[in-house]
Formats: sequence, structure tokens, C-alpha cells
Amino acid sequence: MMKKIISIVFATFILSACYEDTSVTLHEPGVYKGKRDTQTMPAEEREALLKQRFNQVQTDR
Amino acid sequence: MSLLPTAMINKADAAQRRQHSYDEGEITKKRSVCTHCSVGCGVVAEVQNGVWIGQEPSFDHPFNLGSHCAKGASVREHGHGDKRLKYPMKKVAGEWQRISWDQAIDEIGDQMLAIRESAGPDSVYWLGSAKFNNEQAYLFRKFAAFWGSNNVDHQARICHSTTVAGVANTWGFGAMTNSYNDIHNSKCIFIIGANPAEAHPVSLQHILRGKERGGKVIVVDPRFSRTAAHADHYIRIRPGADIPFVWGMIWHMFQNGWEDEQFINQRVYGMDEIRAEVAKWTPDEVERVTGVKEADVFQAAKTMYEHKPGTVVWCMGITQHTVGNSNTRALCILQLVLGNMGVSGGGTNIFRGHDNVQGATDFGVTSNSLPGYYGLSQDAWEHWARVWDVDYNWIASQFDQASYEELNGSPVSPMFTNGITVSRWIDGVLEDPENITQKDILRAMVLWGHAPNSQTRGPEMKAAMEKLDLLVIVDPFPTVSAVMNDRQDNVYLLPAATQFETYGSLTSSNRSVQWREQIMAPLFESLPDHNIIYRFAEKFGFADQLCKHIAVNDGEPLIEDITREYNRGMWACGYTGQTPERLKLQLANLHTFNKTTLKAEGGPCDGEFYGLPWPCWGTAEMKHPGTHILYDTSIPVAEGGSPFRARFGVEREGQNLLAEGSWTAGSEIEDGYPEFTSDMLKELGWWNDLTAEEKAEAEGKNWKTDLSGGIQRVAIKHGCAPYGNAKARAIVWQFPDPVPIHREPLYTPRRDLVAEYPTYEDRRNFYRLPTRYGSIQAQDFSQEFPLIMTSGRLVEYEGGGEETRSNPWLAELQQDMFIEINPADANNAGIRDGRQVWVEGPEGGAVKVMAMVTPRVERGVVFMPFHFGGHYQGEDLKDKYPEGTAPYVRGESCNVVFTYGYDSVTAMQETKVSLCRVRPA
Amino acid sequence: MARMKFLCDAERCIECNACVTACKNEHEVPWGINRRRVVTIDDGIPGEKSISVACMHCTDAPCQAVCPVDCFYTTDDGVVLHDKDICIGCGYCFYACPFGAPQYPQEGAFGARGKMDKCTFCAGGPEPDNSQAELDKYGRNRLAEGKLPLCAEMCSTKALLAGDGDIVADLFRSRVVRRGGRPDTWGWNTAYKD
Amino acid sequence: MPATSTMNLAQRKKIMRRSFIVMLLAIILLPLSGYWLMGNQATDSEATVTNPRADTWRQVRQGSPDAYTAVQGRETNVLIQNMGQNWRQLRNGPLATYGSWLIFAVLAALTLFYLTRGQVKLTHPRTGKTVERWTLNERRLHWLTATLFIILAITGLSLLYGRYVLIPIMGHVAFAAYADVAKWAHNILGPVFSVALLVILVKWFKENLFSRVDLEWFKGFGGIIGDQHPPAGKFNGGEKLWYWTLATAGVAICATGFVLDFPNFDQTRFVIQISHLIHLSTAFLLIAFAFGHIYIGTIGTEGALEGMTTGHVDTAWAEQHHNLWLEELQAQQQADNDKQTPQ
Repeated sequence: MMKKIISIVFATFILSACYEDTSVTLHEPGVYKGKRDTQTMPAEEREALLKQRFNQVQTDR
Repeated sequence: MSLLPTAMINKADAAQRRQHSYDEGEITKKRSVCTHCSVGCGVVAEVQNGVWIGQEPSFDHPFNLGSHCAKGASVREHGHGDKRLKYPMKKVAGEWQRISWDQAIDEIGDQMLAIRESAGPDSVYWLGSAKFNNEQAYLFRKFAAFWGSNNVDHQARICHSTTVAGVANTWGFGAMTNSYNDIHNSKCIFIIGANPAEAHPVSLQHILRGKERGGKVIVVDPRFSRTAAHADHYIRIRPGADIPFVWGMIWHMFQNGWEDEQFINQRVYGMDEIRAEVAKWTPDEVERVTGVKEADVFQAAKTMYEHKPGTVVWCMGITQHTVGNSNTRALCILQLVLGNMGVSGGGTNIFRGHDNVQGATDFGVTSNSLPGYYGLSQDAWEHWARVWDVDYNWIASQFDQASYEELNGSPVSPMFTNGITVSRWIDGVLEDPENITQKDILRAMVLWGHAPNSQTRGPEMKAAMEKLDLLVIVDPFPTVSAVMNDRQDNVYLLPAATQFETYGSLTSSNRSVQWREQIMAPLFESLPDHNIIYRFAEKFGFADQLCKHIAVNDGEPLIEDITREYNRGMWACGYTGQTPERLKLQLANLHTFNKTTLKAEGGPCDGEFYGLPWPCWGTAEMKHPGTHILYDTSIPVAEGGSPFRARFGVEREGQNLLAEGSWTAGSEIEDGYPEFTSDMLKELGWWNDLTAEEKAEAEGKNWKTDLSGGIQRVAIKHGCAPYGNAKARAIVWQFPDPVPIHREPLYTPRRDLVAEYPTYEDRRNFYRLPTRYGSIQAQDFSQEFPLIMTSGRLVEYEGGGEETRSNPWLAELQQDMFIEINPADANNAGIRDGRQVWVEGPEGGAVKVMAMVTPRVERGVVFMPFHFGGHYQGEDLKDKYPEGTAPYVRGESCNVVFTYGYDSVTAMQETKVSLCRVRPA
Repeated sequence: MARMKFLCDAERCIECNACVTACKNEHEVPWGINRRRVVTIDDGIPGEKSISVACMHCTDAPCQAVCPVDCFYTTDDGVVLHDKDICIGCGYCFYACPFGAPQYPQEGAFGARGKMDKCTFCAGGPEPDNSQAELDKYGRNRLAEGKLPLCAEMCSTKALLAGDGDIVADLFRSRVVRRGGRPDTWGWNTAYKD
Repeated sequence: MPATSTMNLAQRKKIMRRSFIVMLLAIILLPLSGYWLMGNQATDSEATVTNPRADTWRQVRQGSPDAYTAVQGRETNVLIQNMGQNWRQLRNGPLATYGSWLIFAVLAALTLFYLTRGQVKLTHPRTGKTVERWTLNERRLHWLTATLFIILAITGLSLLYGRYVLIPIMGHVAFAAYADVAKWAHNILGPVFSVALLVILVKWFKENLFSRVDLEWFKGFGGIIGDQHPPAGKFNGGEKLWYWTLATAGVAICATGFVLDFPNFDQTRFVIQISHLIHLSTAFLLIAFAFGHIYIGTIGTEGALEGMTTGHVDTAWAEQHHNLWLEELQAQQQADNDKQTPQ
């Protein structure tokens, strides 16, 4: 009896090592289910801004 | 150990980081300049709550357009300073103890005063630094003068002193003649003894720009470097055979009539002697001595002739030789032959090493000159005494009153004799006092911003450090000086602030003077260098003299006042127009400067060159724009034009030394003329152009000593250069070798050439010390030590490497000190790539390093970077650093193996040719 | 829509490693993790070429294809990012990536690698733009500030270009025309399909 | 036929060794075929390129072992590793597809077999007399290994099919839990399984050497088809085949598992990728075999399971399935008895 209890406790202990995070993400093949990447500005606006930056900084003098 | 995967960055770590935080405090931008090399790249720092939290590219900056190399892109690490020396420390019975600044200054000062009493002021060596800004460098030289010694020097001695001497004696000023940006206009870029891709990476932006605009790149180097990889033509040369190679090129030029006859006739003196010497260097002889095939030499010569204007770039590969001064002059002559001087895209572009080594040189942190290359003559002292507004006799009384040398048959005070050089300070300690031409040996050494591992003869340096009575290290880091010796007592470490923790001006390699803003307050207990200088001055009792016209706030001399003071005295090399106000205005208007011509187009600085590159003549009110390209006669002096300097008289042996038929645009004297004096103004009838105050000051003075600037103003008003209009000298008659001639290195493997091309005779007194040449070369080491050893830089590290090896972002990239060795040599010695080897030198030094088997070096040549330190002959010195200050990466210093050898004019150390052997460890 | 791309001009790259340290600086990347690196081929012999390489933000990203937990996503700008909260550190993306981009903070027994870390094109991660959480996990989000990746912005010779693929290509083409040769858009065949 | 029957043990061993090597080589080399094909294609397309730098880039694609990088670490000097894409395609393509087919095919075959043949019944009624077949320790060892095997198979498959197959089978919540836990369970239990397997292989090595008896056993299809009961010792031919599968594929899966599980020994990505492909291939092989083993040991054969649960089997069962072993046991007992009688 004692052995059983010890082994259950031991097994629980070992298995607890496999535990990583309480928040569980439900996976679906090929579907990203993480946090949504909300961007501070619309893509078009950013595109224009980045183009301007590129022309300012990466051109050959 | 946890098996659980943890997030890369946990919260506790994040809190300790000095990183951007989005929700606290306003972010301000500060503009500074990278402290790692001489290009002078602009740095934009983002500061929040006094913490340097971000680094942005400085796109407006004309030099780098936001670019950086590995070092520049990592300067924000200075804001962490994890491995910095945090407070003053003192070694007592082998243990480092924390002490206060007051205690440190008191104890050091008392000991120095005692040494001064017993051994004279020359027994304390004040070793300064190219890491000072201009104001600190100037104040440091002034401080040493007030202490009463010329035993003051800095790294320029061991990097470009031969350039300064050789180039200045050829045409007037010892500096880069054009600019990095001007290389855009070069049609041929001839790089010899330089590896800018690793030592000055941002300069490659300009070089490659020139290349893409049709310029040809020729690289001459013993090593296939990263620069060589971008060359159109790479030529491998035997180390130490530069003069024969250059003469070989010129041989082809003379042979084919490729020289610029008109330019030589108008603007060059002594070319006939050069012709005679060059005639000896037939293609066969060149190949025998240099190992370069005729076709390569011919091709290089032809390319330079066909692609004009061409520029010549050199660095330590040329300067660090016993014949360094001759090397630099030979290259000047190459440009004179081609007529490539004074034109955009031409010139000698000498890339300097430290961010402010040009400035520190200009401000005379050298044992042979006062600020502004005035020298050590009585006139020079009197000039500076007037600028400083102190009694000349008081300064003279500070010096040792006895005489140890004779000049023209009469004894001279140490005040007027060259001090010991930094390259030889160890001999100043170890040499028999009988042989030293000063009162006593060196007893106290102040290493102020200097890495000892950048200097040769490591074991002897260790002995010298141990023999000293007192060793003082002033630096942001403990440096190798703190650990390489076995001293148990009387070592002091004083924490200096970096240039990011203070502000002021600096001079980049192209002579541009830039202003830095302060990014953050000094970290920990560190102090800016000028504060420390002031503290010592207070201790020695001349603080009031030192800062007579400089405001002092809380022990900090006001930087702007120092700038204004040197503006009043630096006439000789044109540091008089760069006032703090003008420099700050430029800093605020970086975007208005053209990125190739460096000239402001519109805006408040309209017409000025970026950084007011010296010479920036006259007073600031004259609004001289600075001189972008030296010796350019196509524009008026008032707009930055200049002829060659009349520095060496007007005639010699019946030959005219002044220019003939050549003058700067708009010059009213349409021929050569000597330097301007008050008498000359009177002769020319221009005296009355001076104002009454100017007349009073200028009477009896010359363009260098007239503190009113009137003589310069009037000369320039008439389109003339204040320093005259002369020829460049192809022969420098007062040097040991007036015509540069080849001399084999002291440690040469080519014994067959020694008889024909011997080195100099030993000298009894050279910068106060006996110096050996022939006695070393007489011995044959080449059997036992068959490999030629040379050294150089890595892109990740700088100088002695202490600050860069303490920067984890850089240190991670180069974790092992290594030696490059050709596969053939490695196989012969049983050496495998990545294994440890012992490198042993003929003077007994040995280092244990990692082998890098690579075709970068050819058979018979090995290469080591010189940035490592913290190991000594196989032993890791980690435990000898004060706690928490050991750099992330430590390794052997190659200079433990490097040997004796000093340039015949400047005592530059020889680090580019020596001998060694390598065996598996 | 802009399609962000990297391009390293091998004719200009001098292996100065500015890109590597700029990245470390900007994102406080710890020792041992290198989101970007420079590789030199034919080192020390004529023909030597250096290339700076990081995550190329591929069109059909292999990492995305093999990830067992789908922690990758592609932004509107074509930047391939991942969610460290989902990543299980299995290492598959490292096996699949042609460029060796994925990095792990540790490499221990039982496949303990920690959360994967890689170049984000300075675009952070799924946390709100410019939030402290994003900064801690992924580094700074320069794109959200209207700036481009710092490695390219600080490149010493302007060899490394980063930005909208079309304008990057245009600039590069003009350089190639000036040099008179064919373009070597390094890695583009491997990384990009459009 | 006579030739086969006269073949001696050494020859058999030789053939076995050879076939084992061929198998292993096939496992290693087959996945490379795609690489070889792609390599050829790449060279073909580049042959037409006239870019002066083409040589450089070809060198990059072929891997340049002398390339330099200041960034320390494994394979940091590799610009493009080609195998990654092949690995991805082989793993996500043929291996995942055919692997699942194999598993379903085996399951279908077993079902079909059960439906047509039914359980192999005891031909003689139970005698009520039992003999000990497996000691307590042997049973412990078996069940430990079996449990680990099942856990590893399920966790392993969940990593491969998580995105395609297991969600419909197990439901979202269960799979999500796996995704976090499965990798760790798999990585930690794998080495334990390896140790257990090693003990099994050592312990039962002698009994599992093939002999002439097994040939007949195989000729009689192990008594599964038809009513004959071919002779067998303690381990019949089928069990020996299972043993040797474990000794080859099982060892391979453990070895490759270690390569994957301990990436901290500077193994290259190529080694890891190949190991992973072998790991997957052998895993499918073992899983397929295991289904057969489980079927025969449980519902396929009357009385078989009790040997592994109670440790004892009825002599009637032993007579039917392992007659030579029973004879041996009885002879042993007889000998023991004889030893005792003189006193």
C-alpha cells in the first residue's frame, strides 16, 4: 500500500515537470492562434512613412 | 537546474537593463561623435531620465550618414559600463582597496612632490591620451608645462608620429590633406600599409563610392585583408620593403615620362636627388627586395598615371618602422611626381587611429612640441606664456634648472629639449641613469588613457612597471597596466569618464573639428579628465595659474573657456577660427553640408566646410571657412585654398625653395613668397591695412605669434597664405636620410640584404636615451626565428581593446586571441587550425594564442591583432583585476613578443616587422 | 502593399559586423544569441565576399511550415514574426530554416532550448506595438515608429538594405547599372516568391 | 529446400548482418535521394547563368566549409543550408503520408484478420496446471517498456500529426495539452525507454538467437493460419522477429532520439535532420509491429495475455504454443526431482 502511494506521489511529481503554462492555446493546423498583432497605424500609412525613411537613409548619397 | 524552458528575457532582467522604457519620462536626443576611430562618425543618443537608452543613426552627419562599424554601433554600451572602474582604488599589499578621490589625489600628489624634490620634475612621466577631447588635451599639455617637464606624450607617438614628421617636413602640415568624403572624387585609390575595412570601416563607404564612380582601388599589403578583398588590384609585399616598392613604381613613371613635369617644376624642390635614388631601383632589384613582380609594379604605376587624380592612403603599415619617416616621405614624393597634390580626389589621405589623435597631436601632447607645433624653442614658450598670461620666468623656474644636453655647443635646459617618448618610457625607467640625458630615471608613471599592451617589449615593460616608485592609472577601465605587473603596493587607479560623459571639441582625421554634446553624467565616481587635471593642479598649487582665464565650476574647468583660450594661441595650424559658437552652430545644421564637398549650401553656415578643417585662419570674426583640401591653389585662401608652406627658408644651395609660377587663386603676389611677418607687411605696403590695436600687437611679430590675428587677416585679404608660398621638399636635409632610402628592418629574415641596405648606427642620445640600431641588426636571428611577424587591427576592437573587450556586444564576436599563419607554415610546424600555439620572439617574449590557419598571410609571414591583453605568457590575469572589472574577453598581447626598434626621427616603435617562431602548445 | 525585404550587396559588404552589434544594441540581445551574422566566403583569397544574413522573412517561410504549434504569422508588410508565448522550443524551425536564423537562449539536455528568438525586422511581436511587454520579449519595434531595421540603417557601407522590396530592388539595380554587371540579389531566390 | 535447412547458424547470422546493413543504409540514403535530385536540378539551372559571381553563389549553395564568421556557434558560417527544405518536404510529405497509411493499413489488416480467422483458441482444454512463464521482474520490465513505448508513440505522433490528424481524433483540449507537454514527456521518457529496451535486449539475447526450429515455425506461419502448431521454444519465431526488430529499428530510434534530444554536442543540422528522418521512419516501423504484437498477445491468442499478467500459463497453452520450452521445463523438473530422489 505504502509503495503504491509513494509511486503515485513520485509519478505525479515527475509528471508535474512536464507542466509548462496554465494558459492553453488551442491549435489548428496552419492557423496562427496567438495574440493579434495590432499595429498602431494602418499599413498604408506605415508604408508611406517607411518609404520616406528609406529614401532618407539608405540611398547612395 | 530547471528543465523548464524560460522566456528569453524575464522580468527581473528587464528591470536591470538600461533599455528603452515606453512609459516613463521624455526622451531627448544628444549628438556626439564615436570615440573609436578617426573617421568621426556622428552618434545620436536617446536619453531618458539621464539614462542612455537608445542609439539612432545620425543620417545628417556628413561623414557617416548614419553608418557605423561594429564599434560605433555599440557605443551605447558605455551607458551600461558594467566592467568600468567604479571608484578610485589603491593597491595595498597586493589587494585593491577602494579610496576616496581626495585621498587618492593627496597621496599621489605628496609622492610626486617628494620625487620632484629628490629627482627633479622629469622623473614623473605624464602620459596623456588621444582619447582626450581637444580641450582636455590642451589643458593636459599646459598642465605638464606647469609641472615643469617635457616628459609628456601620447599615442600619436606610436601611430602616426612618423607621418606627422615626414609629411610636415615635406610640405608644411603633418596631417591628412583631403578628407574621407573627398575620396568620392578619386579616380585611383592607392592603399598601402592600411586596412581601412577593419580599422576605419566607415571610410570604405567613401572608398567604395569612389570605386563605383570609376575609381580603381589598389591595395598593397603583406596580408590579404578585408580591404584587399575590395581592390581591383592587390599586391602582396614583404613587410618592411615599402620604399623599394614605391621607388619601383616611380621608376616606371620616370621611365615612361608619366611624371607631372609642370607641377614638379613649379612646386617641388629636390626631385633630382630622388631621380638619382630611384634609378637604382630597377624592376629586378625591386623584385629581389620586395618580392613583387615587375608586372604588378608596372600595372600599379600605370593605373595611377592613367587614373588621375588619385589618392594615397596609408596607416600603421607604413609608419611603424625604423624607417617610418622615410616611408611616409616616399609616398608624399609619389604624389608629387604625379602632381596629385592640392586637388580634389588626390592628396595623401592618412587615416589616423583614435577619435582625437589628430587633435591631441595638434595640441602638443608630445614630448617635442607645445600646442600648435610651436616646438620647444624659447620663442614658442614665450608665445604660449603670453597666451596663458603667465610669467615666462615662472614656467622656466618650474623646470629642472640643470643642463644635460648641448645645443650648438652651449648647454640647454630640459625645458628646451625633447622629452622621453611614450614608446621608450620603459627605457627611461630601466636604463642606467648615467646614459639618460636628464637628472634621474623615471620614478613615477602616470598612464592617463593609455593601453600598455599597444606597446612593444612586454616583458621589459613589466619590469619597468615593477621598478617604478609610483604607478598611476587614470582611465575608465583598469587597463592591462593594472594587472600585467606584479606590484603589490603603490598602484593607483583613478576612474576617468568617457567622452560621452562630458563635452567639447575633437578633431577627426581630416582636420575637421566637431563638437560633442554630453550624453549623460559621469558614471559611478568617475570624473572627466579636465576635472582630474584641475585636481592635480590644485594639489601642486598652480590651479589658479592653469585656469587663469578659464572659469571653474565645482572643480570643473569650463570647456568653452578652454576652447576660447586655445583659439587665442593656435595660429600656426589655424585653430583660431573654431570657436565653440561656430562649432555648435554647425552641429545644429549638419544637414546643410554637402556630403562630398563638405561645404554648407545655404543655411547659417553657408560656405563653411564641415568642422572648419584647420587651418581655419584668423579670428572667428573673419569667418574663414576652414580648409577642406590642403595645398589647393585653385581657390583663394579666404575660401579654403592654400599653397605649400614656406617653412624651411627661401633658398638652399642657391636653389629657390619658394614656389615658381604657382600661387593661390586671387593672390596679389603672383609667385612664391616667404611666411608673413610684420616687417614683410611693411615692405609690401600692407601695414596700414591693420587696425591700430592690431598694429600694436603685431609689431615685431609674425603670422604665428601675432595674437591679434591682424597679420593673417591682411595676408588673406590680399589673397596670400599667412605661412608663405613655397615648394614641397622631396628631400628633408635635416633628417638622417634626406632622401628616403631602403634600410632593412632590425629583425630581418633577409640577411643577404643587410650589407647593402644596413640600418642606422646606434645613437647615444635620442629623445634623452641611447638607441640601438646596427648592434641589433648585426645579430642573425633568422635561423632560430624564421617567421616574419606583423600586427594590426580587428574591426571589433580598438587600441589596447580594454573598453571594447569589456563590451559584451563586441567581445562576443572575438573571443580568442589568435595568430594568422599560412597553411604551409602551419603544416610544417604541425599546427592545426583552432589549436593553441606558442609564439616566441627573439627577445624572449612568448605568448600562447590560438592558431588561425589561413591564406590571408603568405608563407613565412604571421599576423597577430594587438588588441588583446589580460593574459601574460600563458597565464590568465583575471584575478588581478579589481573585482568585477575584468573584461569579458582576455588574451595574450602580441606586443609581449614584439621587439626593439624605433624610427630614426620620432622614435616610433617598430611593430610591423619582427621575427618569431611558432610551435604547438 | 509594401513587402519588406532585406538585401545585402556583396560588392559592398566589408564584414565590419556593425549590423550584428547594432542589433544587439537595439534589442539588448543577450550573449550567445545573434539574430544577424556576417559570413565571409573565400576568406583571405581573391574573390572573397562577405554577406550579412539574418531571417529573410521568406514568402513561403519554412519555419512557419514546420512549426508544430503554429507560432508564426506574417504581418501586412510581409514580415515573418512569431509568438513566444506559443513557441515550445522544439527546434524544428532551426532545422528547416535555410539561413540559420532561429536562435535559442540555451542548448541543453532533453532538447531544452528555451523560446526561439530571431530577427523581427525590427517589428517586435504580437504584443501591442511599443508596449513594455513587446520590448521585453522581442526588442524594439522600429517599424511602428516609422523607422527601418537598425542593422541596415547603420550599415557602414550601405551594403545592407532593408525596406519595401520594390524600392530596395530599384536602388540596387541602379548600383548595378553603375557598376556594369548583373544583380546578385543575394538569397532572394531562396527567400522570396514575389 | 535442403540447402536452406542445412544452412548453419553462422551463415544465417551473416545474412542477417548484411540485410541489417542494407536496411540501415536504405533508411539513411533513401531520404537523400530527393536531395540528390534537387542538387542536380540546381546545377542544371545554374549552368545557363552567366553571372560572374555565379561561382561564388554556387559555392554558397554547395556549402563552403572554409567560410568565416565572427559569430560563434555551430554552423554560423553556413549561409544557406540546403537540407532544411528537403527535410521539411520529406517530413511533411512522404513520411507523414505513408506513415499514416502504414498505420491504418496494419490496423485494417488486423481487423480483417480477426474477423476472418478469429481468435486462436486453445486446441486442448485447460489442464488447470500452470507453469511460470515470466518472472515478476520480467513482467515489470515488459510493462514498463510497453507503457513508455505507447506514451512515446502517442506523444511523438502528436508532434507530427498535431496539425493534421490528432485534433479530430483527440479533440482540441487534449491536443493543446499535448503540444505543451508532449515534447517534454517525449524528450524525458525517451532516454528511460532506451535504458529499458537495452535491458530487454541484453536479458533475452540468448533465447532469441534464431535456430532451425524457427524455420519450421515460419513455414507453419506460426500456427496462426491453419490448425497446425509448429514447434517453438520459450520464444517462438514471431517473438524473435519482434526482438530483432527492436534490436535494430529500436536501437536506431533510440540512437537517433539521443541525437535529437541532446543538441548540445555540436552535432550539425544535417546530422539532426537525418536523425529525425530515421527516427520517424523507424517509429512507423515499430508502431506497425507493435500493433501486431499487441494483437497477438491480447485478443489474437487465447491465453496469451495471462502469461504477462499473472506470470503463469496453462500447460495446455504452453504445449500448443511453446512445446519445446515446456518439454525443456519438464525435463528440468524431472532432473531436479532425480537429484532429490537419491536421498
